[in-house]
Amino acid sequence: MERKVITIYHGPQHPGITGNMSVELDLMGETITRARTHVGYLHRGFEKLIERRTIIQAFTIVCRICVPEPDPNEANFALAVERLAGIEVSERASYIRVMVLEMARLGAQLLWMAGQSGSVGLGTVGQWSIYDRDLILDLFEQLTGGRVYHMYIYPGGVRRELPDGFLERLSALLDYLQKRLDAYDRLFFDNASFQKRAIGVGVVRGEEVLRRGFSGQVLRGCGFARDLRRDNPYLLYDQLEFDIPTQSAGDVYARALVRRAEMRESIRILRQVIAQMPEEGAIMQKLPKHRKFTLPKEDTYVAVESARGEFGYYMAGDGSEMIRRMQVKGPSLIHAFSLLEPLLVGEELSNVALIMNSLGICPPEIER
Amino acid sequence: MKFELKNSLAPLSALSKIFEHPQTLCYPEVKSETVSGYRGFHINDLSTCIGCANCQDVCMNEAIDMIAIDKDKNPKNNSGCIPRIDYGRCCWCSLCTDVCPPDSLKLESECIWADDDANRFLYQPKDKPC
Amino acid sequence: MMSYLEEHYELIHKTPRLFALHVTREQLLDTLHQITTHTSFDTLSQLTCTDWIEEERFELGYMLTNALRSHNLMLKCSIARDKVTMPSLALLFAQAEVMERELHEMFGIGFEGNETLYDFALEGWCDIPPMRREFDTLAYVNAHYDFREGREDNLDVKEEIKKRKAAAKSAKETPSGA
Amino acid sequence: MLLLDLLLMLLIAYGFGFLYYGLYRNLSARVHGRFGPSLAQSFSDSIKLFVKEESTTFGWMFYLGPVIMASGAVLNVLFIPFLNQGESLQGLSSYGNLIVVLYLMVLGPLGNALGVGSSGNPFGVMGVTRGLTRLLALELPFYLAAIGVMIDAGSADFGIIMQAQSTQSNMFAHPLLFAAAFISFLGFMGKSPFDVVGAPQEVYSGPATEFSGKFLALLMSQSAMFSFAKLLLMVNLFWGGADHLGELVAKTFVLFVAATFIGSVYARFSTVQSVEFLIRIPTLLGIVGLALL
Repeated sequence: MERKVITIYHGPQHPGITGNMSVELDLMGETITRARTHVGYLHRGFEKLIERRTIIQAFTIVCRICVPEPDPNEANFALAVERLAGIEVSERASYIRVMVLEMARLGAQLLWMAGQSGSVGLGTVGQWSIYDRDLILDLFEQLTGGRVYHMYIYPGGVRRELPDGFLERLSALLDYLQKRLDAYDRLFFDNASFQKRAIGVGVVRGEEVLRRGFSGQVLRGCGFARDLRRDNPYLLYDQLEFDIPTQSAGDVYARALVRRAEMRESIRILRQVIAQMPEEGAIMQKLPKHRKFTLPKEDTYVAVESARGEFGYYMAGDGSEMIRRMQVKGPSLIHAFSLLEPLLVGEELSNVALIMNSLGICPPEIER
Repeated sequence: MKFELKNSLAPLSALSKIFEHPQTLCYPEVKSETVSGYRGFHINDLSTCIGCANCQDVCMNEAIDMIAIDKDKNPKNNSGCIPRIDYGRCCWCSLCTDVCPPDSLKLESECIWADDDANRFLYQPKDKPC
Repeated sequence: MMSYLEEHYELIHKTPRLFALHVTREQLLDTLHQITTHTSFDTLSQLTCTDWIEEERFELGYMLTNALRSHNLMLKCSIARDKVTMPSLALLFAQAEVMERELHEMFGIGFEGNETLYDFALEGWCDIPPMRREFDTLAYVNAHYDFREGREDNLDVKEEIKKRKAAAKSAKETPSGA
Repeated sequence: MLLLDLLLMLLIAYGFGFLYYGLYRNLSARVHGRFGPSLAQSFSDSIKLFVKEESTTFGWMFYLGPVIMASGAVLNVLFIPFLNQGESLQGLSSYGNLIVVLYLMVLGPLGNALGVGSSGNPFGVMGVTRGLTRLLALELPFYLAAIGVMIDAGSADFGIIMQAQSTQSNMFAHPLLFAAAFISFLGFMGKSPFDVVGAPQEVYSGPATEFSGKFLALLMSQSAMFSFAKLLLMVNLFWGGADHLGELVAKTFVLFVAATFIGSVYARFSTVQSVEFLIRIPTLLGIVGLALL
């Protein structure tokens, strides 16, 4: 019997897609026989724009590369410029950066939780976690003056001093979130209906995954404890204690469990940062010739671990005030193309959003 | 695969939320507290603005125009110009306030402006001492 | 793992965990093959391209990572800007396919053996590849978009200061003359 | 007189249907930690849509879908008596019985399939297919429970079924049958974990994707009235019906709140999983319940 194959576009206007991208699906019934990812609905040409801006002007763009978690971009940009220019950052500024990065990671995980639960129609979790993320954004607002785009981690340090009583408020928020995480366990992670949907779906497995350049929860969900904070430490992560949670099943549920444990680790890191942060110290190393700051003709590569995987920046200076080339590599580029496309084949239409969310695919960083 | 009864019933504990007061704000009636240092609209203290156009130079979005003012409030304003910002282009990075030599240009907490004509979004910063 | 690289190649130590290596276009596949078999640098994590227009060359960077994700090695390969084809790595690394596709679109570099070099982010783009240095973003924007109306009263501050100084001067001169 | 009675029944079903829909939005908002919209919102949505124009057209067959669905819902409301005694609000129940109602419950989805199919929207068709697949699995446990109730009362007539429960309601007399019917009822109400038909993350709004204006309003109204009919059916079959309107409201409300709350804390099953689940657990409960009669 000949069965008819229909082609549909899952996105860019679809509640089940993670941002402005689309997956072209060939369906036989509800089973996917072929998937192709399309991007380009959000291309803003940041890499090109950066080439004709001075370094401090370029700094304000990079946070827009990833909406759910902008700070790894700022950190990457600052780290790359500092490495090229040979600038040392004070210990206090480094601690503040770690704090900002971990707060952003926690916020990004809560946002992921909203997306992941939404993809299985469990809207309650999303409503809760977006509220809890908002509490983190409130703190960001006090610290940086902005809720989503912080533009805070600056080459040479951070832009503003901590407001009065900030660490106490952060500490109180961590206590609150710790309690909330138990509620999320009951409603979401341990929920039998979510387990039924997530276990055994979107399985990534085998030694091969290391060679294919995957990162983040995809690796940790199939048993490889890879985390750049530990493997290739930046800032002060080598002085902080934290575990790298792993799971072995490699499916959507394993990745969810990894993220659940990572939220607790983030809280643990933040508590250490609060305890260890030096009270005095400069937060900013002034850039020489601030507005006409130049980079030598050299290149470098820096990478940080974002909430979804490895974020790498290649940066080349050419002796002028502009950056010759800055190329961004987010985890999504590989995940959305060379992982998602084969992974979707044979799955049901109802699992597309589920898998896509669990891989942490975020189009803005594919088409910077 | 084993699904425990506990995992099937535990989600019902979430229903205790209905006995709590909702967390959201009823927006127009109740507003969230404004934060000092929020990157909202611009204010410019004309008594100290020197019209140096540093803000215009640093703005990567070319959002700032320097326009002439009728009467000089500040004798140190050499050019007789003050900044005006195109809010269709501004990204509120606050670099302009960072590079302002007399610190006259600032951002305030106010941040709401609705209009039906996009061409009206040329913002003259309020003259407020900071 | 480092000893093999030190022995066989001229390794540039950029930082304790980042190395670079210059290869020619012809050596690339062979070198990659040697490195992936003899060392633990067996993952391609990024494919970069820098346009050195004044030197008439593109510099491609093949960023390799080891399985432990602790060290990075960059293979740098310069190619002429006009002779723009490279061998594809799609058979060696599955993820290279999409990276090459992006560079093909943004720089116009051809990759022999990659079957997927169709549109990536742009659609129906007929202009020169946009990430090349000779593509002028500002000119493109000015040709395609308008500035918002009502911004014509923008003044050049330096001119204004000059004018004011001249006015002040003449104002000074006038009373002294009178 | 009968005509006035029928009109009143429809008005009550329409009013309470939308009132419950508004309450649903409020109650689930409370579970979310939000305030939720005012109760008038769902009424004004419906009225607003009725005065709007459609933005798409796919021929008359397409419009027939909501009409058939609406007539199915209206007939359902009319054939189920609202009260277990008296003359008023009995509707056409003397002309039909439980079997007619069970038959009419399937009419809507089938009609909808005809209409949506002609739109050619793959998501609409997928939604309909999902709906029909799930319907097969939903009917099995519900019919088992209904058969049990009929056997117990010795009749398919609503009046007799309700009268038989005057000492002890069927919910306590036959808890297994009630459980089977209740789980299936959750599915009929389109609540999680069985809300596969209009799952937005998968098939947009499913069958409703292409509808707009008056026909969307018709779909909304019929779904509100149909929900009320299903609540009525459950109350009549297992809770002994209601003596007066106040009791009716109380009983349907309790049932409705239970469905809402359960729907807001479980994740959606995939189509296959929901069919599998429905065929396994509630059907098994129904069979055991029947055997125990």
